[in-house]
Amino acid sequence: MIEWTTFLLLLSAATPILFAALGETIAERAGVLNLGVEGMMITGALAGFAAAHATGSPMAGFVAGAVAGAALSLIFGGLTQYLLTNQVATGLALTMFGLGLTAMFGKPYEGVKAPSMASGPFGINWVIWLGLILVPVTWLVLNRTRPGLILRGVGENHDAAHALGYKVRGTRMAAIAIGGALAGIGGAYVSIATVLQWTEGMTAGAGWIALAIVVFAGWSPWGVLAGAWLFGGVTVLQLRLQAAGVAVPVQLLSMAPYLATIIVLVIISARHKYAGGGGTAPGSLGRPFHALR
Amino acid sequence: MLRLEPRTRAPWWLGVASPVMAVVATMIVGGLLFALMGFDPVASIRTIFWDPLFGPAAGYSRPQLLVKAGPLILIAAGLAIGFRAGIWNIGAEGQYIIGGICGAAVALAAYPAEGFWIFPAMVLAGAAGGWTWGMIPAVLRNRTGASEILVSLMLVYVAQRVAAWMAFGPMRNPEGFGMPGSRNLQQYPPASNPELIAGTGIHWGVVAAAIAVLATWFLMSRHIRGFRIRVAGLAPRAARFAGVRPETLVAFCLGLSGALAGMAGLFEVAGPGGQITDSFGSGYGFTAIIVAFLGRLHPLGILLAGLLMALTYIGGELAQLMLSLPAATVQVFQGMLLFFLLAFDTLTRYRLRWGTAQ
Amino acid sequence: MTTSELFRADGLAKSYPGVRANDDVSFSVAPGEIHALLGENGAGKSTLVKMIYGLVRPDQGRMTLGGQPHAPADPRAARAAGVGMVFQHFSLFDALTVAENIALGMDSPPPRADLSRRITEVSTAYGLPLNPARRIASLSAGERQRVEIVRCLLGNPRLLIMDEPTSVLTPQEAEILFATLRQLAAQGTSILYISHKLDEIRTHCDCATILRQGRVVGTVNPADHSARELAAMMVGAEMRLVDRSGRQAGEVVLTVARLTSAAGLEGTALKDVGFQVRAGEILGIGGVAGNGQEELIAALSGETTGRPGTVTLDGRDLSAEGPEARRRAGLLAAPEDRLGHAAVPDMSLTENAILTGATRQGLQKNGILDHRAARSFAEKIIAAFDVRTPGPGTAAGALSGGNLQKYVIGREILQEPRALVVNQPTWGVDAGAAAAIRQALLDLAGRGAAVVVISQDLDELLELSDCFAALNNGVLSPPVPTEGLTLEQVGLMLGGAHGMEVAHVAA
Amino acid sequence: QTPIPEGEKLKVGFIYVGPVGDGGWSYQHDLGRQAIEAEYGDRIETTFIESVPEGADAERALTQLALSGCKLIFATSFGFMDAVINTAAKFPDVKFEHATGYKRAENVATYDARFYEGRAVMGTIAGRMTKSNKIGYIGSFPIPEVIQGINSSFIHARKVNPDVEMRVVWAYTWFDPAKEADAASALLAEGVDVILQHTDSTAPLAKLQEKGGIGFGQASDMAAFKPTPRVSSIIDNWNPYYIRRVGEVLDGTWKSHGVWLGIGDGEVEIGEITEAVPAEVKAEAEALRDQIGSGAYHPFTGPLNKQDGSAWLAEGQKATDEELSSMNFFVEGISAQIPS
Ligand SMILES: Nc1ncnc2c1ncn2[C@@H]1O[C@H](COP(=O)(O)OP(=O)(O)OP(=O)(O)O)[C@@H](O)[C@H]1O
Ligand SMILES: Nc1ncnc2c1ncn2[C@@H]1O[C@H](COP(=O)(O)OP(=O)(O)OP(=O)(O)O)[C@@H](O)[C@H]1O
Ligand SMILES: [Mg+2]
Ligand SMILES: [Mg+2]
Repeated sequence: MIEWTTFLLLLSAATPILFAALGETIAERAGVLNLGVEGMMITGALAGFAAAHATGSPMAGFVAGAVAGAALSLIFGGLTQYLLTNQVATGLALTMFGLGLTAMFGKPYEGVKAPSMASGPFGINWVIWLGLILVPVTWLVLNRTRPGLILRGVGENHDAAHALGYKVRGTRMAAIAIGGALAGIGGAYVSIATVLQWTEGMTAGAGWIALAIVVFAGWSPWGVLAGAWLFGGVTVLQLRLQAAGVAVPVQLLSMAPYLATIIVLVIISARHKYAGGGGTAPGSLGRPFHALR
Repeated sequence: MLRLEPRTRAPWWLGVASPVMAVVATMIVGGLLFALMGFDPVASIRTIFWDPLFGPAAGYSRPQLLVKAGPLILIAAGLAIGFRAGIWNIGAEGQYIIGGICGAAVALAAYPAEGFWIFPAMVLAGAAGGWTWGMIPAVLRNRTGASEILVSLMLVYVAQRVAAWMAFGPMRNPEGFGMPGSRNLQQYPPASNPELIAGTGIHWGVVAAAIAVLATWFLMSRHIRGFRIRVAGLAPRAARFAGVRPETLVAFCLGLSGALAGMAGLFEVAGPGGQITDSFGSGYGFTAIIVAFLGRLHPLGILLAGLLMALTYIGGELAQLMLSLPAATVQVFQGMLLFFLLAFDTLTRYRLRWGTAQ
Repeated sequence: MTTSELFRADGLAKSYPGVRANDDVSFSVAPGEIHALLGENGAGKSTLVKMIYGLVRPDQGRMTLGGQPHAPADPRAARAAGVGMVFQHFSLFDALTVAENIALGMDSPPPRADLSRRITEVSTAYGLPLNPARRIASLSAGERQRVEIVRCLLGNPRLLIMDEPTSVLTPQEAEILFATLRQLAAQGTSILYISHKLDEIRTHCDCATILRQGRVVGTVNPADHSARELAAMMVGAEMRLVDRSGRQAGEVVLTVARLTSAAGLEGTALKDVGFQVRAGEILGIGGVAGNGQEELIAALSGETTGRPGTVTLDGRDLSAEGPEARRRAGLLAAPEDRLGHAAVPDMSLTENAILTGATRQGLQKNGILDHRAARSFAEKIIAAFDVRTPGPGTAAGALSGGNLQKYVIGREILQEPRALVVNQPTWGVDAGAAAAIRQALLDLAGRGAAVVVISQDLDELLELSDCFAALNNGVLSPPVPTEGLTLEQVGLMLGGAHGMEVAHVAA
Repeated sequence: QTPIPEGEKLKVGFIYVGPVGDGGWSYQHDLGRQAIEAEYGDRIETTFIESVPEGADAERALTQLALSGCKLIFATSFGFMDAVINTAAKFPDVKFEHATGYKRAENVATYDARFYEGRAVMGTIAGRMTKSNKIGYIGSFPIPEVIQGINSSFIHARKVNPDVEMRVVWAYTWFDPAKEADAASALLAEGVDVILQHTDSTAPLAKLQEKGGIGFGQASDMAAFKPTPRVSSIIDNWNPYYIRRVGEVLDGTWKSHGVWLGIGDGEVEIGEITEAVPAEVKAEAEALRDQIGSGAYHPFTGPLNKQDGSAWLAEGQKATDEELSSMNFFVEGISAQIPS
């Protein structure tokens, strides 16, 4: 029984990261390194909360979160794809911008309650279900459909994709927007489903964790699921141990999720390294694309 | 249609003009935003950009610019070297915290001894602490290929928890009624980092920042090592061909930027900050990343960018105080500034052209 | 409309900032014809075919294909009109499989299983067998070439464009390719063929259009002219002959023994490689790309270090030393990839002079750079090797490939090495520049240096080297004197046709 | 000390450690700021700087406030302590009020609230209301104030329900809704049905609303969650103290002091006990509140043992303020550990 409730907690803790990391996986597979996940998540959190509050419908909230995340990501897209700015710096700026913007426009929503959400099958919220379904769907789309193939091609070698007549920038903008939308949903999950309120900075670093998870997932949706569960699991476990009264060094345990992330990252990187080749990072990841006509 | 066309060579003045244009554009868009929120845009911009320098209380805020900019510049100067080489240390915040803790540890261990050696030993300990924290991602990247971006970032969270642990545990002030936080080092003269010239805000951290700017400028533009670092960033294989071992370079860059961040943390804890608390850090390490990019990864640019960033902080506080502008606006402002700078930077690398081809 | 014409270009022109890449280019290609495009580096060949393939839009002029106006907006449109293209630089996706790469080259590929079956069918039918499930990263250069060709063939093109396809193939592989092309031509496909290898054009092409500085200077039947005549038309002047005289082999300078190294990215591990080069001697090492060339030059330049005794220069063991120490000792190298390996594209020529010249040329003292000395060294290279550039402040990436290659080779040669190792010294370089580079290598050997030339161009190796060894799958054959070797013998030393089948000429 | 003449404005500054919208600690202090504005109208003017990190920035923010003409400055977080002392030395004619600190000067007063008094009332309700006999406590940091609160609520829960057990989760934050929500979920999963919190967001209440169980408002009333899960609350009401101290500056009677005010002074308020609580429990809780308020009862009255079983307070003995302000142990019966 305890195990099932713990599992439910884990599912819930993993969901925001899962969405954000799936989105980032799609963007990175298209060759775009967007470090602005945290900024897009927090924007999704606010927009989602505001819409859910205004309409009374959590569903509307998630849609709004997705739209807001995508909108913010397009700033990043415009700068990096059309003005060819450095992706690392632009992503960092996006995070800072998103955090500031939401703190500014979130004032009226402080102290407001979220509408309640119906729970879905097995007492599991339907957004969690959506996240779980999205894992095989993302895998299928990336690996078994033509748009997915083009997206991977663009991420792998943008010059070749361009030479074959594919729209590198267009594909990337789409991937960036999808990444933004999923990060936005992840953020909205925090405000609408986990915390049930809006407060500034409430995503509290989940976006960074999502970025880490993409790498240690080896850019695979299934790996992302495992990573999100691992991270969610460690987070939940340390609280559960405390709550169960087990004498645990709390300080050490509160570091555990981050240390676990590092350890898994190291193990996975080492495996890629010794398997030969530089891991499975998309070949054009983070590189600017510029074609003259 | 507007097109971008690569330049083989940028005119020198563009390097100066692009940050200026970015600041101006930020002022304009920021002003619009303030107007939208119901604040007087002109007064807001003036309070943020002008008053700290020339306003009624400028006598106080001008030296404070140095105090605030010092750690930013010191950290950014180190980060920029790595960024030039394509080594992304995103975890300076953690290195800063650990540097502060290690430096403070020396002081607290020595307490209440007197001795001229205490402060220099603290500086060394701070640098060593930051270096160690920076070497963790370096070693992991060299040994296993783990991304230094993510490892250094995760270590920030770990460092924050170490700081909390220190503040509540081993370093807790025994005379502090059980409240968190170490002894205040400002009140322990052999360990304190005082204002060197009264009223100027200059403390050893500011001096160190100035030295760091000069030293990194020399390294990057006059020294073979800096040359190789640049090669590594532009063409990693060419760097290997020139004799750079990537492992050494990773260790050098992460170690150096870690040590500088650690020193910044030490100067802060021994000076303006005074003590290790559970919230020691307050984001200098992250802001320094922006400073590094704002300064276009050039030491002199970083000097100016650090001062500009300090200006927005202090001006932002003034704007809160005088105009009740919310604190978050400063963050939006800084994000916008960086966006604009990155965008205008494009002009130094590309030429804007109309039409499809001439 | 005449039936003797599949494709026609009329007054095509295309300008880039500062360059007129194509100017009033007109020519036509008949159905079933193998039509060569000839020209120096930068003559405008690639630009011309990119216009036909829809990658670049002409500023002026018209094209027709099969009598219809041909103005493709993008490569898809060109493919739909029946144009296929194999690029000068590989345009493959390393992490994807052969089937995925081919699917990306088609506009409406069949389902996966069907596609795999068709790849297997078509590739065997043309004697270019491929396993659709393999990842590109695991393929050799020859196999990658096959993927590009099969990708085009599956689109059933009427006009097939090939931009320098044979520079990475063994003679046998090139033979098979031509057999395939003949087979296609017999079925009515026209082929537009770009190559710097004049002999191959003379024997296989029906017609050749020669470009010089973006303009057509003539259309000839290549079989009627000697390679020297063709080269003279391209350059607009007589070619120099390479002079091999005046060299005397001296004492052993460079010794490599039991050299073993791990495989680099996409490469092959070296297995027990050994050879000796004497002063004044040139050792040619042939082999198809990906058989350990990258690893060999890395092991010699010091990018990878080895067990003691593996690399010795003048009796001094350099095995454990890095590139800088080896340069100091006199062992220099010039890797194949000039953009990003031998030179930094975003740095000026002066800075690129510092890249390898810092120690030997005294461009630094105690680590402090002497920019003035670097500049004069760069100017010296530019003058001595006739590098066409506005000056040493120009970014290396702004030079054409041939000019940058001259600069890179010149930079190493002017440092007067005891031993020099070069990989692909004239890859993609036009005949004039290639001759100059070869002569400089010969002259260096004449001054008493030991020279190792790694190349895939067998004519070049036979022309330059005193001894020849083949590198195949990481194993180096024992060096044999070049005197009296034939191309066929060399090809067999290189492993023959690498498992390709001789094309079944269509029944 | 001279009164501020009529017609001359007193400028009062505040610095907050969090955003004023945190709905908890800084928010309550800002309500205090608004209360003095309402009370004194034109005679005063207020200004504030929010989200000031503790450390060097605090000293600068305080100095900026002093330079901008503030003659009375409220520094509303413990971590501002040394910054306040330093700034006060530079501005002898400016009066500083520092919340929860222990360093004072001629022009620096300190003030704090006896939150543990309110916790005693919450503990009573919790002990009566729990069905699983497990109550949970979300602690922020292991500092005396929080430890007092845990002990006080546990003592009073045990008093009315000897079978009660206390589960403690340390969140290591004053305000992080996501983390607080996770902590609440972890406690609920452990079978807890009443949660007390010493963190400032409403996230635990929102979790209780979703999953069942009751909780209490903290710092502010958190009335949005009435009548359940929020069945009562413990409110930091700084208004009376702020109004008094501003008045003293205005009439020239301000003096430095260190005060620790509780229910009796109106500084710790018990929010409405809702109908979700049975009437007799409500009456019992209110009686306790009134007894504490009148000084008739002290929440830490012996006999009490420390967690390790050693004696602490003998029968009838009351804990001294010194003991309380450096409290670093749990009382007997709590099985959780104080992390070190
Ligand atoms: N995208 C471009 N932008 C600017 N100039 C270009 C571009 N592409 C080609 N050029 C210039 O156009 C001219 C023709 O180049 P092109 O690539 O067509 O030559 P080529 O005949 O294919 O040479 P090679 O034999 O080396 O392949 C060159 O001078 C080159 O510098
Ligand atoms: N995408 C591009 N943008 C700008 N300039 C380009 C581009 N591509 C090529 N060039 C210019 O074209 C010239 C080199 O063209 P190109 O690569 O065709 O040379 P090349 O002699 O054919 O060498 P290679 O055979 O190695 O390709 C240089 O002047 C370079 O600046
Ligand atoms: Mg070319
Ligand atoms: Mg070409």
